[in-house]
Amino acid sequence: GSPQDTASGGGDAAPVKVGLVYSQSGPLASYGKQYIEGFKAGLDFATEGTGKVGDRTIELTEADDAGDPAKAVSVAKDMIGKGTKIIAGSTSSGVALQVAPIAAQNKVLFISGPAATDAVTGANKYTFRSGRQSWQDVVTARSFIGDAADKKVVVFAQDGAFGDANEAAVKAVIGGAGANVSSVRAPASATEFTPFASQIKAAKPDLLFVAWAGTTAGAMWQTLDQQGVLASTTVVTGLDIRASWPTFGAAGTKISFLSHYFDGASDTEAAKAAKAKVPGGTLDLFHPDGFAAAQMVVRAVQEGGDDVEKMVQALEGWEFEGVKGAMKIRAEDHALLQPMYQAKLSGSGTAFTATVQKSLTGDESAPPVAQMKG
Amino acid sequence: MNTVVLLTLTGLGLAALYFLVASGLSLVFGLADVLNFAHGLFLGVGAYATWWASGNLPGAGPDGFGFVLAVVFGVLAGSFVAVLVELVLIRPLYSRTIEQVLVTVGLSLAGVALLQATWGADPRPFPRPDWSRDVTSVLGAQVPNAGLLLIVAAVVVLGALLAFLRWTRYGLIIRAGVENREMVTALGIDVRKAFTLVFAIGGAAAALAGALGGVYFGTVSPGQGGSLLIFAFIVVVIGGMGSVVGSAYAAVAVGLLQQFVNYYGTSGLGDLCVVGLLAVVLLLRPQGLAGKVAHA
Amino acid sequence: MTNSVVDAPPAQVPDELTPGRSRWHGLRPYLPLVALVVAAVLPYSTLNLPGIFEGPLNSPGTLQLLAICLVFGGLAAGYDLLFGRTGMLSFGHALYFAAGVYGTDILVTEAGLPLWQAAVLTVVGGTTLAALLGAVALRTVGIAFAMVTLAFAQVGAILVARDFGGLTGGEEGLPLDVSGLPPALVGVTNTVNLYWLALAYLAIVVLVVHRVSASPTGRVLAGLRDDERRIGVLGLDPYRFKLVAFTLAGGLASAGGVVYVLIVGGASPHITSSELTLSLLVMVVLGGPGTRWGPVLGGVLYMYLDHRLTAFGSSEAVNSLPAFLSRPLSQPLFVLGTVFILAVYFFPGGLASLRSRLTPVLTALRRPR
Amino acid sequence: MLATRGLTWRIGEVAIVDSVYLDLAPGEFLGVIGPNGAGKTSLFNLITGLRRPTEGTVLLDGADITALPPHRRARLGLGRTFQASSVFGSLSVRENVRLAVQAHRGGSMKLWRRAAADREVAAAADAALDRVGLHHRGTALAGTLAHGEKRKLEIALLLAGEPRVMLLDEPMAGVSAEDVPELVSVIKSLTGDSGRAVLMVEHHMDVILELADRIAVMHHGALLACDTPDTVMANATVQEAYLGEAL
Amino acid sequence: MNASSEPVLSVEDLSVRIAGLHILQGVSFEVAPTGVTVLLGRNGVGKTTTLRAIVGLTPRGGEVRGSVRMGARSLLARPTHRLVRDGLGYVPEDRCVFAALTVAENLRLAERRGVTPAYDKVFALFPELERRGRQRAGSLSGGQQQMLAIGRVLLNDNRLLLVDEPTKGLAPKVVTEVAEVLERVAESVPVLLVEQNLAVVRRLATDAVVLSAGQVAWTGDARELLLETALTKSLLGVGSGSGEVHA
Ligand SMILES: Nc1ncnc2c1ncn2[C@@H]1O[C@H](COP(=O)(O)OP(=O)(O)OP(=O)(O)O)[C@@H](O)[C@H]1O
Ligand SMILES: Nc1ncnc2c1ncn2[C@@H]1O[C@H](COP(=O)(O)OP(=O)(O)OP(=O)(O)O)[C@@H](O)[C@H]1O
Ligand SMILES: [Mg+2]
Ligand SMILES: [Mg+2]
Repeated sequence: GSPQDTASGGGDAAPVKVGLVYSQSGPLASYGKQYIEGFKAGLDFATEGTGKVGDRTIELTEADDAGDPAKAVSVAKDMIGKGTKIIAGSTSSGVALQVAPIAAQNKVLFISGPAATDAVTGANKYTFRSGRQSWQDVVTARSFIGDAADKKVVVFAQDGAFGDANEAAVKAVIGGAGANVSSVRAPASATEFTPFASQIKAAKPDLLFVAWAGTTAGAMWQTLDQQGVLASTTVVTGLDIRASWPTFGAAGTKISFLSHYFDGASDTEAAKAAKAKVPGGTLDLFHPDGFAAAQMVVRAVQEGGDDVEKMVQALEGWEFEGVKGAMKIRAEDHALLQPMYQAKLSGSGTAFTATVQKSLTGDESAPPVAQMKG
Repeated sequence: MNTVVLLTLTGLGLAALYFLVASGLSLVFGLADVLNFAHGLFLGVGAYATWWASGNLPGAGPDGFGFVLAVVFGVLAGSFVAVLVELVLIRPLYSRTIEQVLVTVGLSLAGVALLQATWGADPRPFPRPDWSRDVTSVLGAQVPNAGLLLIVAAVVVLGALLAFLRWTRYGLIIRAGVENREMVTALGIDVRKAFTLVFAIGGAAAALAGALGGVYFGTVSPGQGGSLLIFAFIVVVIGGMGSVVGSAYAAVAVGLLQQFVNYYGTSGLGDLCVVGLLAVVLLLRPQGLAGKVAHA
Repeated sequence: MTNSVVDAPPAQVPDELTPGRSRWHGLRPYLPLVALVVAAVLPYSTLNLPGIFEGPLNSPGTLQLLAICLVFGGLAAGYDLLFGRTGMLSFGHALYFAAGVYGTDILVTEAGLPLWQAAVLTVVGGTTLAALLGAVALRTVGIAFAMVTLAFAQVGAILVARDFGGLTGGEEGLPLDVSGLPPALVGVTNTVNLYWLALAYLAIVVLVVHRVSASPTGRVLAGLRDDERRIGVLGLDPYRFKLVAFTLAGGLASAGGVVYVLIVGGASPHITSSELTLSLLVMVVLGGPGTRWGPVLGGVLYMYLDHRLTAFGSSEAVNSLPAFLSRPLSQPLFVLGTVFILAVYFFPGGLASLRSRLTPVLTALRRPR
Repeated sequence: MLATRGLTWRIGEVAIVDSVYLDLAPGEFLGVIGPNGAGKTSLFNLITGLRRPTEGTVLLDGADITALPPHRRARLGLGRTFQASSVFGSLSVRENVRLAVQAHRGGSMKLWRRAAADREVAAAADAALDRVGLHHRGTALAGTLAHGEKRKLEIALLLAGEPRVMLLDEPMAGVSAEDVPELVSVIKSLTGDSGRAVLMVEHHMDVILELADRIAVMHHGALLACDTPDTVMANATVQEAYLGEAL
Repeated sequence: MNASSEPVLSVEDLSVRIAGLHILQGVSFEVAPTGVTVLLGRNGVGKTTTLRAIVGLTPRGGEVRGSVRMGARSLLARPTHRLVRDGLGYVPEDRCVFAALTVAENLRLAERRGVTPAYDKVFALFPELERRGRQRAGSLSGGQQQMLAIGRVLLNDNRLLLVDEPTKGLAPKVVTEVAEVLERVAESVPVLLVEQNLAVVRRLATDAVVLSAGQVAWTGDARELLLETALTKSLLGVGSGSGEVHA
């Protein structure tokens, strides 16, 4: 006999299996939580509360990857082995990058979640994304300096792929527009930022683009503020989840934020629905990703049934109204074009509010078309 | 010029943080021979207890006396957990090095996960006095007050530890015990009590590092202790196990090296240099800079 | 008087060097073979073990999990060559494993080499690295040795995190480019081949470790564990033998890395962390250092727990508990850490000692008849 | 054959071994006595290379071996036993001796051959075990041996290396009175043949007197005397050193 | 011999194994409630091991069997610091003063809560210690260190003192001083003394226990033993010269 059998999808009325692999524990657990809340709200919205597409129930299987790609790959293989044709999730970029090839090898649909790495875009035919990517952040950042020609731009980023990607994007986007881009890099494990703040200050940039994620962000901002960097130049960075706002401290009001999303950034039908559905009633950074993922899943099932190729076709070029507004899945590389925002923080202590300064449409913030790899 | 001053002072701030973590680690290793991988947990407990106290403990708060009270509470909590760990987990395993390593590794995993289960993985803003966010101008350099606070605290702790070792009876017992544990018992002294005490002190110093580290970073998160621990270990080994003064020297060396190399060299080189320093010191002097003597 | 010397692990008698005396004496040499055959035909079974595995034994998810467990069983057995059989406490063994993982990944993905070339180059490279670093680290002993190895491993971790030239992918890791791989190793339906690969790796490591332990050199290693001074006085250079053990263990670990990267389909910086290296120690001690099957069992069990606890944490059983219980229990690391601590107190000799500890119980149970 | 020239080992200010000059002729049996802590074991450690002297040299057959590591010295024919039995506790008695034989035969690193298959090594090991009368204990774990048996095993380990110079550190320590004669005869049988030289530390005076051609007396690290047993025993300083100072 | 009264300490069938060596093989003796009982025997016979076993300081891995009782109380298996607090004073063989600590600190370490330390008594015996209070103990001469080691123990009341070779390595003048001190100490507290210096033994000892090959070879009145040259010679291994011991 065969050493291994793969269960196949059942008949018409059989439930549709959807596997959700994301961080329930580990360092990104709170991103994961927003993602799943958003997903459930989105599913509710897209199925009009029935949880069914036609007469087929969407059967969710959730699994925790604890941020470890090895674990994510294991559960993804397990799900695929059990006949799951749609996998969504991936809170961290590492997980997204390693699950994407699995999807391609096994011809199942993979809808990556909050993972921001550009490398997921165009990873392969079966991989889509429901969130934004680093490039869109950087394009939004460019909108802060108007005419970039002969401006001096410094990127401050942590070592590693996240920093590399941001640096490369800034060089291409803002440098491409005529600015003079240089970079200051620091180890992600750094606890003392004075040397880097001094280097930045010495460079006297017109615009400082900061790409920093992790638990040391608070210390980093404080140091930049104390060394007078925030006062001397325009500083742009991504606005993280709401819980992190107080960690900016006094620096918060001096930074120009580019934002993927925050509560109140949009007022679409989807946003209202999501707000009504998520626990606590306040939307946050990654709720739209989960919401969009659910919308894409429902679309894929509606149009494709059990046929993954059809699902892919149905999604490519699809335009829909998400939490953030008009979204479009670019057919060439599966980038998700979506509105992006400029924001300001105001307030102090633990009570901060964010307000939109400007929004960019999906086309305005579109990343360049990536070569589809597989 | 003012870059050098700035780097020196902030490097010393970093050194102060390392020293606070390392001193307890070093004493515990010197006297009780315990390689304590759970030391980072004490730091986490101190930080979270301080954070908790300033929001919930009557009288405590982010400012003035309330802040002092919160820190005191944090330090006591760290110390209490350390004592508990010593009494319940370590004591039955004295002189079984490998088992101790396992237990403390297990404890560090479980403890950090527990903090995370209780307060979440995300960094939380740390309550702190406003002046700690400001800078002081020293010779033209804008030196963060939190760093200065760390330096002051480390100097106070160093002084207090030395005074404790030098002038108090238990300090005497610890110094004697590092030299010859057996003879201390032969004088009718229960040396295990000194072990417990050393854990209490180590826990308190680590908790203080946690609380002041919280001020310095502005946030508190469950993994904070772990990432400092590896450098603290390096400091302990370079300084010589059991030597408080050795730890102080080593902490300064490591802090300054990291800071200057990070500025003048490329990023990440500072960490590599520190590890290189460790390897060189160990190959040349396996017992560390100061050997194994509790200096007074 | 308070010598900071590392204890040799609890002296376990290496099976290879002592004559067996049990009833099964005649059968014993064949038991490993039987175990191997059973493990090899396992994927043909559709047995369902609810609660233990998500699906039947032959489902891809289960085989994937088992494959990872087997690799770590082999890794632990290789580490035991250092710790349990030679008495060297290295805190940096994960480095050679990581070298295997990243080496293969980079050579295949970035340099585009065929798998077999990449694998050979990686194992040779990992072994050389172990030989070089071992030659330096072995100039120290005891805790100092542990710390130097830890420091080297830390350098590895920093280099991976820094992502020089975009080679390692930093914190995002580096997915393996499968386009050049043999098709039999790609795709969920081929998970069974990865399982067999992992099994083969484990079998090879166990074979190597046992052959080496039973060889003249193994005799010297066992002697080193008991009394290094004595070995020197007998006319053998302890340094040379320790270096051979260190290099061999490093080579086995990097081979494990090659297999692991194929199974997981990529490299991620988790595997360079000092936690992994400490976990190796835990696996070996959990299983029983210096015993034939202890480290393998320890490695398999550890990895099984590590992977399954995430499912346990989010299971209904845990979620229905009151919050003060369910919150910590849903943290896999909390459970894992607690298991270590309990294991130290309740299985002082590791799993391998369970048999001898159970014997009195079993005889007591049998007696009433 | 073996000689030390001004051998000194200091820790800080204290000289543990203090300028020792010794000469050992082929076939000679030299007893070393002295109070606990006199530095006897330390002297052995310096001669066998486990410690590096602060000053002085060790000569074997006239060649300076001071800089050689222990295993090189052992290959030149220097063998020793340890004061606290140092056998390989987790190996069987037979494996212990085979290891010693194997060490003596040297050869390259053999990783894949089965150790047990080497018949020559096995035969030589059995011969050594026979010689000390431990043959019947071959399969026992060395760690479980009685102290007297361990002492014999130590000697078997030594024998297996066919040393030309043997250093015995308190071979009778911990051996009960009844077993002493047997062990003495074993040691005697080793030295009868072959022009092998022996240096033996021992606290049992009767044993020393029975075996030794000459006796060296150590005190506070220094060699007080080194002469024939009769002369040494009559020496007043030695009496003092050994029994304590007179007032 | 104070046969009428109860012994302050009785040792029965004490066996000690260390690192596989069977060092004590069933030692039994008693310590009289007054005077000085000396424990004699050749070097390395196990005297120190006996004392350490009594105070519970057998090294790790060592194994102790038998019984040791002080009055009705069994001492084995009780932690050392408890025994010491119950009045068992121990002065170890190599003095073991804490070299990095000052003399005053060494003394302070021996103080106990709730007990007034008898500094005047100690300083009366050893005025030197008062004068050198701030000197580091490591820099004291051997004799001064010995004074410190004894003085440290005398700060508290003791029911029995165990003193191991207090005159070892000391100059003759200092030996006399130490002997005098011990003589005065013994007036108030019984002492179990290990001593190799027969002159000191002669001066102090009331009872004697002789060890040989890990067992008790002789017990009885000390004077009786010392008068019998032949007996001393056979028991202690080396003849005590012509029987002339200067006192
Ligand atoms: N590594 C060391 N560090 C410090 N002191 C040492 C060391 N090795 C030996 N000593 C000291 O050197 C002295 C001599 O020790 P050694 O073991 O050579 O004596 P010995 O004559 O063999 O005594 P015994 O008869 O008890 O075996 C002792 O005082 C001992 O404490
Ligand atoms: N820790 C140990 N390891 C190995 N052997 C030991 C140890 N302690 C003592 N011995 C041995 O036990 C024997 C008895 O030693 P002990 O020190 O009790 O003798 P002693 O009678 O006090 O001798 P001395 O009069 O020379 O001080 C000696 O042969 C000694 O070498
Ligand atoms: Mg000796
Ligand atoms: Mg003695």
